[in-house]
Amino acid sequence: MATQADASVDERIRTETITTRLMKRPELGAIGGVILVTIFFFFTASPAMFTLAGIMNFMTPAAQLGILGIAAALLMIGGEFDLSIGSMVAFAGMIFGVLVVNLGLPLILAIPLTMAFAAMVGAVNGAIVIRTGLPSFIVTLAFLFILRGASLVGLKMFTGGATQLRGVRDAVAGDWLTPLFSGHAFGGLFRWMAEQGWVATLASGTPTVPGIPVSILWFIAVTLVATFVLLRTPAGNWIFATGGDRHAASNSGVPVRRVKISLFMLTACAAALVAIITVIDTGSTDARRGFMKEFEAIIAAVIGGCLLTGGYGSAIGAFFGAIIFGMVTIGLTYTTFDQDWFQVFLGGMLLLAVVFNNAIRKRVTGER
Amino acid sequence: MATQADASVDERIRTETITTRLMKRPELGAIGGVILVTIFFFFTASPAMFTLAGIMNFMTPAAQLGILGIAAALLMIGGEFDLSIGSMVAFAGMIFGVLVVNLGLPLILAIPLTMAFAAMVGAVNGAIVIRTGLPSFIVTLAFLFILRGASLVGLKMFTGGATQLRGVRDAVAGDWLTPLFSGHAFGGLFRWMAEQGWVATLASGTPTVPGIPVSILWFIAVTLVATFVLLRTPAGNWIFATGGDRHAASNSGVPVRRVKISLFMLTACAAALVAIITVIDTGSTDARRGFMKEFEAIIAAVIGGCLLTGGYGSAIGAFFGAIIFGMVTIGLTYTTFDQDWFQVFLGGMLLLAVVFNNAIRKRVTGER
Amino acid sequence: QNIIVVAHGQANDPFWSVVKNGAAMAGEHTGATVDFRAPEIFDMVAMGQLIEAAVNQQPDGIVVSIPDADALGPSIRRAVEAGIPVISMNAGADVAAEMGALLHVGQSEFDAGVTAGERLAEMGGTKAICVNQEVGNVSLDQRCAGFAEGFGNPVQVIPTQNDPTEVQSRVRAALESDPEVDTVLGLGASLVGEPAVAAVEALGRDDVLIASFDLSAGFLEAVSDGRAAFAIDQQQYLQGYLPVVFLALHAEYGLMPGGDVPSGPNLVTQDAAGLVIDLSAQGIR
Amino acid sequence: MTDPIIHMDGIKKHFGNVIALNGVTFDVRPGECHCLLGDNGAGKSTFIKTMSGVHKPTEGTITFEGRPMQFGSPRDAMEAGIATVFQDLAMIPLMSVTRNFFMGREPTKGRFVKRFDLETANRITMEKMKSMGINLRAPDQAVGTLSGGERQTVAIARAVHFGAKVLILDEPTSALGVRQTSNVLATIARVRSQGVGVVFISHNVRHAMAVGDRFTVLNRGQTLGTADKGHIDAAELQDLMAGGQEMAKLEGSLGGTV
Amino acid sequence: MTDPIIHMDGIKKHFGNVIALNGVTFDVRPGECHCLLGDNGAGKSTFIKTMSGVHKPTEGTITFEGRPMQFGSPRDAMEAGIATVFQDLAMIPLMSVTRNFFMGREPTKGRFVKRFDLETANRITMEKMKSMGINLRAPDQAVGTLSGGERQTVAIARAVHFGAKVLILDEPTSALGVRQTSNVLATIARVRSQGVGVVFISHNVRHAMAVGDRFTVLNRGQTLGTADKGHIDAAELQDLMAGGQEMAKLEGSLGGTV
Ligand SMILES: Nc1ncnc2c1ncn2[C@@H]1O[C@H](COP(=O)(O)OP(=O)(O)OP(=O)(O)O)[C@@H](O)[C@H]1O
Ligand SMILES: Nc1ncnc2c1ncn2[C@@H]1O[C@H](COP(=O)(O)OP(=O)(O)OP(=O)(O)O)[C@@H](O)[C@H]1O
Ligand SMILES: [Mg+2]
Ligand SMILES: [Mg+2]
Repeated sequence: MATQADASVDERIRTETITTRLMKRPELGAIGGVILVTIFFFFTASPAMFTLAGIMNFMTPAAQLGILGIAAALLMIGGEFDLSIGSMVAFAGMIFGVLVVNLGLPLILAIPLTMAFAAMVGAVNGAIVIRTGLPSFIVTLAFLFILRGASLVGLKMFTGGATQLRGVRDAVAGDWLTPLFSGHAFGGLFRWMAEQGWVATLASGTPTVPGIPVSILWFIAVTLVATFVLLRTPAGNWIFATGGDRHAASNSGVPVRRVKISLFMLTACAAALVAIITVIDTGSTDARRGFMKEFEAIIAAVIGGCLLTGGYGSAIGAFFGAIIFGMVTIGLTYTTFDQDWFQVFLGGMLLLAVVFNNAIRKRVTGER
Repeated sequence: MATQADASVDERIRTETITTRLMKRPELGAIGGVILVTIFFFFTASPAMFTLAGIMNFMTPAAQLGILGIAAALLMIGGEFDLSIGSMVAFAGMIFGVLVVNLGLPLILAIPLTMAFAAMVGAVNGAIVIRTGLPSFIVTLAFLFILRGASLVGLKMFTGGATQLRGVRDAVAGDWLTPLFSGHAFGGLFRWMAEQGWVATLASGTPTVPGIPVSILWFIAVTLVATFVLLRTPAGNWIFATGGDRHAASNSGVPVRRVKISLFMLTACAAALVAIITVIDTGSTDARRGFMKEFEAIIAAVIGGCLLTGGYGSAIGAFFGAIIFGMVTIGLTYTTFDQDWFQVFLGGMLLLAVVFNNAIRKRVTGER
Repeated sequence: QNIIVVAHGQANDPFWSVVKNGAAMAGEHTGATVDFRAPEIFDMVAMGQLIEAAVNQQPDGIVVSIPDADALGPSIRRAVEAGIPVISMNAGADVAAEMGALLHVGQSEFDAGVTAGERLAEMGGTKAICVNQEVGNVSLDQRCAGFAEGFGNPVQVIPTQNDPTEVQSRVRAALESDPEVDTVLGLGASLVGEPAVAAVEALGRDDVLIASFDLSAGFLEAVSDGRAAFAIDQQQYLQGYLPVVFLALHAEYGLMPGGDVPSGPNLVTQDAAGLVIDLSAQGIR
Repeated sequence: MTDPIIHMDGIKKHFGNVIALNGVTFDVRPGECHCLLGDNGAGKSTFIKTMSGVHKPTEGTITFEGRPMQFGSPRDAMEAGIATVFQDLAMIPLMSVTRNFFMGREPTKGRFVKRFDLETANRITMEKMKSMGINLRAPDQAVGTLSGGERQTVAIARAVHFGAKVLILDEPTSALGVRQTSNVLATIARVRSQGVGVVFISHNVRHAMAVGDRFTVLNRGQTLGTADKGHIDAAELQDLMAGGQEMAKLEGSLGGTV
Repeated sequence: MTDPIIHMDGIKKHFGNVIALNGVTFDVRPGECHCLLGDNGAGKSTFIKTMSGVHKPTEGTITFEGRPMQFGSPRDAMEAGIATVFQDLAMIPLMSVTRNFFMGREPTKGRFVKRFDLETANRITMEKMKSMGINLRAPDQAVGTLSGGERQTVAIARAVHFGAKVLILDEPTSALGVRQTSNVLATIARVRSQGVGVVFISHNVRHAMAVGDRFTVLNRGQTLGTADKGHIDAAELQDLMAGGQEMAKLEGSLGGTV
């Protein structure tokens, strides 16, 4: 009487196309926004924006934001926030600067020490959140202030009164690790391409794009690793579970505390990485580095489809979220719009991009 | 065989003291923090802080923050965020300034018009959140930028290029509604008290405290109304339900959409109220008014015990949260700590206050 | 003695940290206790409240900056009413006297902007961008407005956030999208001036004039190398130092100079830059 | 035979590529208890959610008291007189029992300002819970700290209190103790005798047989048919509910009906 | 008689001013099914949560395999070999069936980098679900979109898969269809015969009688006593479970046992 089901062909499932399957993935939702923003600037911005040089130009800030955004995304998927990462950029920058300039340590020591400092602060954040059961929003907010203040005090102490510590570029100039954290990669390739005439050159004959800024490579690497961890490792499963419902996760045997503390340490280390890259790149650090970056990181993660309530999101989404944010902030300078309207456009474009993402995904998955 | 239960004396309940019962209320949790902060400043700050003038001095910013904080708390209890309230303070201030200065409207028209503008923007926020199903975080974030930008553009347009609009105080000077929104109440009483020598006077003979700033009265009024609505009306029940679980609430017949849109309109109006009070008080408005106030409002609500996930919190909690925040920010100027350490202290005090709240509540309720 | 300084710029702002250093040094020299207070963000409402808090403590003198006379007026008048001597600095030269301040130490932001504009126009600038890292902060807006007036040629304001990487990208974008732009004015040396120099270098253009308000060691180096035109120095150390000294002397001997003290503007050009680098790195210039 | 209060015809419901309902027809008459039975995942809950305004059907028509009807929201359905106990109970864990009980339909007092009459609400809640066999400690206990059965009882008591014309119960007895179960079954019998139409979903054949007047069986999103009381026995029904697939070897000790 | 695997003695548990357990003693032996019965709110779930490391007892001792034991977290309990189906199932709605199934104990592959072996996991999930009588559409469906019974089956299949020494089932059959119920009861019989100790909570006397070896009844946080199979009949047991209070007048048609 009942229709016996065959496992392979279930009459309770409609067939769906590959596009539909792909678009269902949270990772890919944010692509719609990138496309929309690209089209918008394609018609409104100066063509310089989409030359190789122009792309590198907006990708560099996007990459620095993105590294933070992906870490923030992992933490948000795990159900917590870290509002202290912006201040951590300043703090870790200060530590790093002092280590290489004042103490003259080589990078091979300075970088691990900086990371260790950051991880320790992250662990403290996490431990307080777990011990007290307070929302991480308020705990890390306290550290937002504390670390920002500590950077100022520290900088003044080590420079004898200024808020800027400089001389980093000279201090690391000869270090064999420097090329990993600053400058451009594949310089030879680009020079060769310039000689072939494939890449535009400056008047002096050097290519307009001397290579791919290493921060972009770090950005891509972080995205790939984070995606792999989230989707293909037990740790990823634990992160989703912890953020989805910490009691259910804990009852099922997920080591919720360990997951959360690790995530806090991870975001702090991501902030330290950004600090190291920017400090070496600019050659200096100051007390206002990373100001408001905590919010931009959360914005990137949310544009990329992370839920603020935890348990849902993706690293690739945050990747595209950071690119959207970077494109919009830098892109408007390429247009002829009155720059007073900058924030209005920024807000409008962000809204459009996420609404568009959302509309496409709903249409494709047939929700509602 | 089974012990038959008597409804009035249930053997499954331990007796508890009245203090325990009181401390369990989320409203009262934040009191612990207020006490701790008071004790701290009692020992470290100049005695001027706890004179009448000193108290009014830290209560005024607390009041302005608190009005926003309570609105933010209601919205958070209802499960949403509004990141645009800070910008809304600037925007509503600009609208209000233009109405009274450029158009010369009396307050009886200018205030309702400003409120109507704000409510409209709030409704748009709410409608977008509900229509698209996007998180309110990202939607109102777009409005954070849009309104901030619009204030800048508007101010430049109406002042012919400046980002500051002045002359509001003169424009509203004779208006009969002005005393409701600016200056001090009970001035006569305080003068009389000064004559009696109960209140300190300045060299010129006027009392150091000319009266209670009206913003404090508004703050108290808003707290009382919000508490009444939350705890004693059907609307309050709907707000808790909507924030607790919007599907469950909707399935039980709560008009979830209506609740959310009303809450967005309410927060926008609270921002407009703060804008009107501060614009009349300072006599001017500028494009950076209310900067970061959205976060401070959320901070006040969270210190006061609101959950970021919605469905839990109280208006009185946000009241105390705002007072804690106001006391700490202003209070540090009464101490002799170096300003460089300001943020470190601010963060530390916030953390201490909330940890203390929490510890007390746990101890009292015997949780865990 | 006890002197309180209330400023509108934060202690971690490179410009204001110099002011604060000046005030602290004056405190050391005169033996007065100096407290420096500032709101955490540019916020006139909060600043008014800080002045009130200062009045409540009945110090021997208050030093304030007055970026918005309407908003701060009542609080300053209250200080005067309470018999506390007030000196204004940095912003508010035009209104200081009518508020009851004894004198003003500083320089009008607008005038400094005009000076910079005139100088850059003289040096051959024809089209400029003014990079503002905090649009809506009235003193910064005035710098751009003054610059536009002094420059006389088209000026575009580029708003940015507090991030050197972003500033660099945006300056580069502005230069690329409009090749006619040949002048860049930054409103802060470390945050805008240095990245602007980097952006211009990355573009390989050597015809762009770069100038910046305030000093930073890195930017001064660029000036002395000829990669940047000049830095505009208000000698803000004086804005912190002098008022405190004046108030201390006033409290002790009743002394007070007879008029305002202009602390700037002072353009630091290639020949002078090398001399001030070290002072800048110590937070004195 | 009386006209049905609500008649659902050819209801289909798709979620993306999942077909949950594939043409289901069903009606409820006043004063009867119509049991909706079927295997896990057959689509029972999806179906009654369509009936109570939570889901909009992908296809199919709903007729309420003779007129075609489209419920825009659960609130519309409630106002039309349909009250539902959802399988997930639709409770807010952080809110008190009373507040959950009256959520969306709070009693008010006061002439000018309509206040939530908490005293009345508390009283009614305690009473109704007691009549279902649960002695609450206090009406302001958070629902999240109630035991599973206590929570289910709140949902049932609430629906019974507000169910004016149709009362829908989705596995109401699943977490209940024996005493509470017999109370619920007795309650169903009582409201039915007052002319309310009851839709009762259960996996327990004995409970269904005890109170049901008609039995409709769903299988894999489709109706297997409707039988009247007396025209079908427990064993047959159980066979239908299992979707015709063979059962594990334990039946003997369970005496035929699980 | 074999020694008990786990022995709980005089367990008390207070939540603030609420007394949920007031001295409960209980043990489980290998290869037996010990039924824990009682009225709604009696404290059954609280008790088994204490046993599986979720709650720390306010008072009382736990002895595991002869040694005193304090489980710091559910993970500790799982590692000791205790697997639990909680009444609220402990599932993450947004995650897929497979990910929920293996949550906390993921199978890995790869030599250097331990990857989550999703293929194996998917295969096992589909198999185990099928053996419980549920044909899943796909292993990557989100648990939140499963029907109530499907979801419960995932939780049971998971616990059975990982239950090495003790398997605790808190009302596992409440949302299950007839076919799935008999599968679960058969599964209990099977694992019991493999020497696993089973704790089975149910409100259904018939299910308890079908698989139980011993029966402990809780009432208002206290033990009413333990009886062996054969020393008690269904009607007596039912009476004890109701806490001795009288039942509504519908029993006749239900034939004595609900
Ligand atoms: N939102 C949804 N998205 C995708 N599939 C869904 C959704 N809701 C339900 N389903 C699927 O539809 C089918 C029917 O579910 P439904 O909850 O109606 O079953 P049920 O008959 O109530 O079963 P049970 O007796 O277990 O409660 C299930 O197979 C379920 O997986
Ligand atoms: N966290 C808590 N806070 C306060 N009271 C609680 C808490 N958890 C449980 N209780 C109370 O303890 C009692 C026992 O609950 P428990 O969930 O153990 O009952 P149960 O025997 O499992 O009932 P059911 O058969 O309905 O599932 C209940 O009356 C409940 O209200
Ligand atoms: Mg169901
Ligand atoms: Mg239970």
